[in-house]
Amino acid sequence: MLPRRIYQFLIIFLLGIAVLFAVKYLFGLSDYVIPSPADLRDTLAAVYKHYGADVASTLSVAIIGQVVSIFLALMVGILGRQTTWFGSFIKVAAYNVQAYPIVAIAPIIFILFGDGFFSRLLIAAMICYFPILLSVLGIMSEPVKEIEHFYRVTGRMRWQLEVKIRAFENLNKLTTVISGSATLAMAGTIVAEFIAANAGIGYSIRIALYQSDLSKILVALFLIGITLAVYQGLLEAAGRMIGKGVTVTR
Amino acid sequence: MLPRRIYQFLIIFLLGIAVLFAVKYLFGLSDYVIPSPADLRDTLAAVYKHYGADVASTLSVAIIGQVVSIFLALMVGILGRQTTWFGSFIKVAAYNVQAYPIVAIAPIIFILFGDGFFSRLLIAAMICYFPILLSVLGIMSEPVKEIEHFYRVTGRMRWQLEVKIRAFENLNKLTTVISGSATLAMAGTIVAEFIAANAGIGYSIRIALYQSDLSKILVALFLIGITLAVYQGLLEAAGRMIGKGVTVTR
Amino acid sequence: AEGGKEQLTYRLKWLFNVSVMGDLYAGEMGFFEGANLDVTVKEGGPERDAIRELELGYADFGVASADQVIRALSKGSPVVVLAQLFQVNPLQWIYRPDRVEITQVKDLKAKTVGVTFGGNDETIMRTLLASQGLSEGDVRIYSVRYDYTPFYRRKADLWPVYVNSQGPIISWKLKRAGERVAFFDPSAHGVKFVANSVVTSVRMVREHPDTVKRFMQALLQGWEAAFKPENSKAALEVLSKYDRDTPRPILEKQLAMTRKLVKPADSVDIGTFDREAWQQTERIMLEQQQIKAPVGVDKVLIQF
Amino acid sequence: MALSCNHIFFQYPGASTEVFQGLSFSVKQPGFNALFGPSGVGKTSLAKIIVGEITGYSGKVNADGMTRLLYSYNLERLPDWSSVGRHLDKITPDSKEEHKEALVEVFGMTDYMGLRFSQLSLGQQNRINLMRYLLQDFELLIMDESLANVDEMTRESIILKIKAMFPDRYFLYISHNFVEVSKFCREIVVVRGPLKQPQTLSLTGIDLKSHQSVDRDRLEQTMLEIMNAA
Amino acid sequence: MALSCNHIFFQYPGASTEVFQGLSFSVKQPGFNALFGPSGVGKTSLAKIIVGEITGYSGKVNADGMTRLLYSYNLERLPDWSSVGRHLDKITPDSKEEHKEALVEVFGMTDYMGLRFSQLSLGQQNRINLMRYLLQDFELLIMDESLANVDEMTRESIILKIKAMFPDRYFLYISHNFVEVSKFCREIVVVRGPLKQPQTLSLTGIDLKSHQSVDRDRLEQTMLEIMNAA
Ligand SMILES: Nc1ncnc2c1ncn2[C@@H]1O[C@H](COP(=O)(O)OP(=O)(O)OP(=O)(O)O)[C@@H](O)[C@H]1O
Ligand SMILES: Nc1ncnc2c1ncn2[C@@H]1O[C@H](COP(=O)(O)OP(=O)(O)OP(=O)(O)O)[C@@H](O)[C@H]1O
Ligand SMILES: [Mg+2]
Ligand SMILES: [Mg+2]
Repeated sequence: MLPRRIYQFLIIFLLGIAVLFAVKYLFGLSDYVIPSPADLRDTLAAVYKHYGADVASTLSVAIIGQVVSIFLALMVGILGRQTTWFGSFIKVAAYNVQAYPIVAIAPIIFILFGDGFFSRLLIAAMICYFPILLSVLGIMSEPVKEIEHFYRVTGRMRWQLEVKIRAFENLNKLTTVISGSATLAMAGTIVAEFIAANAGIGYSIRIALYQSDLSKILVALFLIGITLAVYQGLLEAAGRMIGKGVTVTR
Repeated sequence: MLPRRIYQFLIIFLLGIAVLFAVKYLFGLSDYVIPSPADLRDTLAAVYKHYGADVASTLSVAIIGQVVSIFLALMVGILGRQTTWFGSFIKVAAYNVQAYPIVAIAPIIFILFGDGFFSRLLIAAMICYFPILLSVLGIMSEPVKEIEHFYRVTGRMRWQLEVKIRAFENLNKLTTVISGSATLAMAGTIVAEFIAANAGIGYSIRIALYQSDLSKILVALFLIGITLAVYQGLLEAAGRMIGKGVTVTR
Repeated sequence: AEGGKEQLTYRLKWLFNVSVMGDLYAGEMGFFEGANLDVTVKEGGPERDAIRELELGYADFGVASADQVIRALSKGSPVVVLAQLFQVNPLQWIYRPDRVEITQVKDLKAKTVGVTFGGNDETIMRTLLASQGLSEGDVRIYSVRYDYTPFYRRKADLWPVYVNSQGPIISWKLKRAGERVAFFDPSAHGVKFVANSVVTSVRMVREHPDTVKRFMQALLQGWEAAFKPENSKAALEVLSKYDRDTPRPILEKQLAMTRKLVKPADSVDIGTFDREAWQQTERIMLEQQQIKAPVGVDKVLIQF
Repeated sequence: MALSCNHIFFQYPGASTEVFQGLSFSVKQPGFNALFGPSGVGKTSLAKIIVGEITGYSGKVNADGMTRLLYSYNLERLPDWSSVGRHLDKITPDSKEEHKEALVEVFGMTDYMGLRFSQLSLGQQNRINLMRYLLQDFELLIMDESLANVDEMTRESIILKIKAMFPDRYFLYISHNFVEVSKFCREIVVVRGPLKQPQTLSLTGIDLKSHQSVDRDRLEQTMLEIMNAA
Repeated sequence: MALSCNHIFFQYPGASTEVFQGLSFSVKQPGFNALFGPSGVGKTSLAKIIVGEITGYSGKVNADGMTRLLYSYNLERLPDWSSVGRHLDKITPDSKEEHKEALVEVFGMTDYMGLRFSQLSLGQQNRINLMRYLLQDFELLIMDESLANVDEMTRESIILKIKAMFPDRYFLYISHNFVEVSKFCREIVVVRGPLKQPQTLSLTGIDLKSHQSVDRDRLEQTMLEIMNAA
């Protein structure tokens, strides 16, 4: 499974690069617009260690960010699932926060929380939590009648139980979204690094952008992609295992 | 419903502003760090027309972007639902694209597609499609056995039917995600405008940031929020109507 | 072309603001038309690169900074520089003279200096420090982001700004709070890093020298006219049409400030190459290994 | 304590015909009573009206003195995160521990308590579901085809056990089995199509208890009555 | 054409006991045959093995000359996006149009064809589901409690109609109703717990056709045999 993901990613990446090179040679573009293969190779050799370390550091923040945002999404989703005033209030709040371009609220975040690790984590989590939230909201607001009936009529229904039932019945959907959100956590962390400009691959990308060095950017994209392919693969394997443990003979 | 959304948004926004002012007066921050109420009022009066028009133009692009990304997500979700090699290939591709910080691929997009409307739409759609995709993938990869059984054993199952069945059975979840994704389309469009520096409220935010004018940013956030509250409310009402039309007595 | 006018696209480096005053003026006041050209002036932006667009054919002329040009040359891009718009680089550092006093480079010692990693200001600051034998450890570098909060909140003593466009806005804000500001100008301390210049492709120069000539004449006439004191009202009119978000009094200040950078003296024609500064820019980039080998930027500076 | 419905009129929203047009019936004594009638006549709907799961009807439901009316049906499921045994433990009040053990045995579920719900056969699922309702406090329990997928022998023992264990509760047993209803139920409320008046007829069943044997003739007689009524 | 299972061994993955330990049986002639046995004995499992929905068993299933084996069960649903009538139209081959009309009538569903599946009563749902299977091409149809929630009278007419309409097809009728199975089925395969050997017994039912009347004594005799077998 893991190797498959990786070579699939390689195919995709190479396809992308091939398209770029095709454009380059078709239109006779200089190395400034699209780097030459030699350029790319040299850049890779020159920066892979340092970028690799950057990606690793970004990934580690992303993982924390993902955990935070899963937690956040579950909380908001659970509160927002009700059709009460408060539920819809929470939803309005959660949706609004998402609509704001992060660059616009970043200054406010920095004012409120300083420029430490927390702010960056928050930015990463804010980018990552929303898709999970949407799924959680969808799942949590739909009753599973045949299961819930008993608990409801016997006065046993608590919100925890309700949440548990609905989550459990939609476990596949949840694990799909959660493992998929790793991608978003990564993107979120990179954006945070890009904005806060301090460390990680987002920071390196920013520098490469300032120097309009497309080959560095391509190397960064490559490393991000491959790291994510591995991480994603691991997450999905874990998700499948949970799924199996739970529904071994369903 | 609509008015409720709006005043809930107002409450949230005012709460946010209140926190900012609290911080301002608590720490004695000067007007250039956090604008004074008078500042805000003046800025609002000065720019609301022009920003209002910007937001309207952004919204109109966002709506197109949302339609495109719903379409994209459905397509990828339907292709990626299978556990075949091709399905996982599509998924890997879709996930990878998402992981890349849009700022890093924007130069490539501009190289390949120029800087017209299409590039901006593409950027907006790329930001918006992923959460829908995750949900669609989750929904599409889970069989509805009691319904599908007949079609399968009688050799009647086509992928269109399979998609229809699963979508229909999860209509609530889908409409939640789709109406929620309006938010993301808006954010995506703003980011695209921000990067491509062309028009709309994203462009205005860019200028305000460049001028370090927090009060303008706050006004922009306000207008974005209220517009989105209305749009979102309309979408949800529509979603409910579809739901009702379809499951009137379910 | 049809109607006799040649269609051209001119890609700026940044958003419409005072830094492109002459470009806007030339367009608005009919200078291009006078030269029988139909020029679409396009805004620049953070992810835009005029040199790339020249190669891709999306633009015919553009504005790029000297470091972009040198980098492009080092990667074999067929780019030609037609005019140097800024005689003095507008990238300077703002500070509060009441808190820190910076009269010479050595005064930077132990100060917290805002630097955009990867940006021109980083290159300039490194050069400045090196020129006085200071090492990076002698100052505290603060990573610059999109916003000014760290400077506002005094977490940094110096913060990079574009002195002609952002300078007046920020000075005005701080002045309202009763604070004074000053600017630290690297060029006054011997570091002349060239900023915006007009570029086109080698092919354009070779195949349509006449077009290039007419375009440049019209453009530079526009720039000269925009900064004539008697035209300042008209210039402000044009500027406020494109830069709606800046209040008039600030536009006035920006215009005056920009004049000092593009036309430091009446004797200097706008667009003149400061060849020595270009060579220095190349040297700096070579020293800092931003380019691998000399590119001889001198050869592509073509005065029309 | 008694259960009665008076002049119930009901139509599903959007439906073209009424399900009930002035339906009335009453069950005056506790015991194992039946709600009988052809498929589609409205038994499930009536049950839901009685327990309040359907509103929007006109007429009156009287459940004097009864506060806990439960409705169980054969499509319910238990969550699959633990074995049915653990679920049962969880919802059994301490005071009913003995009840539980007795029920598990009579229901023939002893061997399956370690399995999850989805691992059970249909009839086993039906049984475990019914069992958990029996372990609640209730005055009235409606069993909507709760034993539909259980074999007849097991079903018989279950019914007899329920009757012995809860002599003072009201049951409404919904089933399509003529023999069973005639044999074990006390009052049999036969629901008929909305065009027939009255919409219900009440008959008396044999109400067989454990260790009693059936009077064949009476059984046939009763079955005939029901058949004629429906 | 004949259906037989030989020496089937099967255990659910993760389960502790085997469901089948060398189960064998055969049904040699087309007609309305039954699969009978107590709840949880393995009827559903066996049905799924026959049609190939369960794999991982050992032994051999022979369905010589039969290519279309269908399995239908009582929990199936029809999509709710159109009326059951339209669904039925859609899956009925032109050649079976008449069949369809006849079935709709006998199944007592004429008035309900305009409703959606979720608007039907349980028994109506069962009926519409079974109906669509009958309108397919098949050589063997397993009906797993397909009529469990339908009233006995309707059920009887349905069974008689099926027998009259499809005299040359194989049916395996899974039901818990002694009387019905004895009365209408031709061969009755009684499945017994895994500890009994052999695991199945084959009995002969009365195989009643329309307009025939039951021989009371033979019926009782058959029922007794079944009861003893199980
Ligand atoms: N949600 C609904 N919308 C419209 N009509 C409905 C709905 N539910 C049930 N009906 C109709 O109401 C009638 C009574 O249904 P109900 O389920 O109460 O029957 P029932 O007596 O329980 O039948 P069965 O024995 O088949 O379960 C049926 O004809 C059915 O078509
Ligand atoms: N997925 C499963 N995992 C483990 N055990 C199972 C599973 N499904 C069924 N069983 C067990 O296999 C046995 C046979 O089940 P099956 O559903 O075939 O019975 P059945 O004869 O159809 O019963 P019923 O008449 O109640 O429907 C049961 O004891 C059940 O507990
Ligand atoms: Mg019913
Ligand atoms: Mg079964």
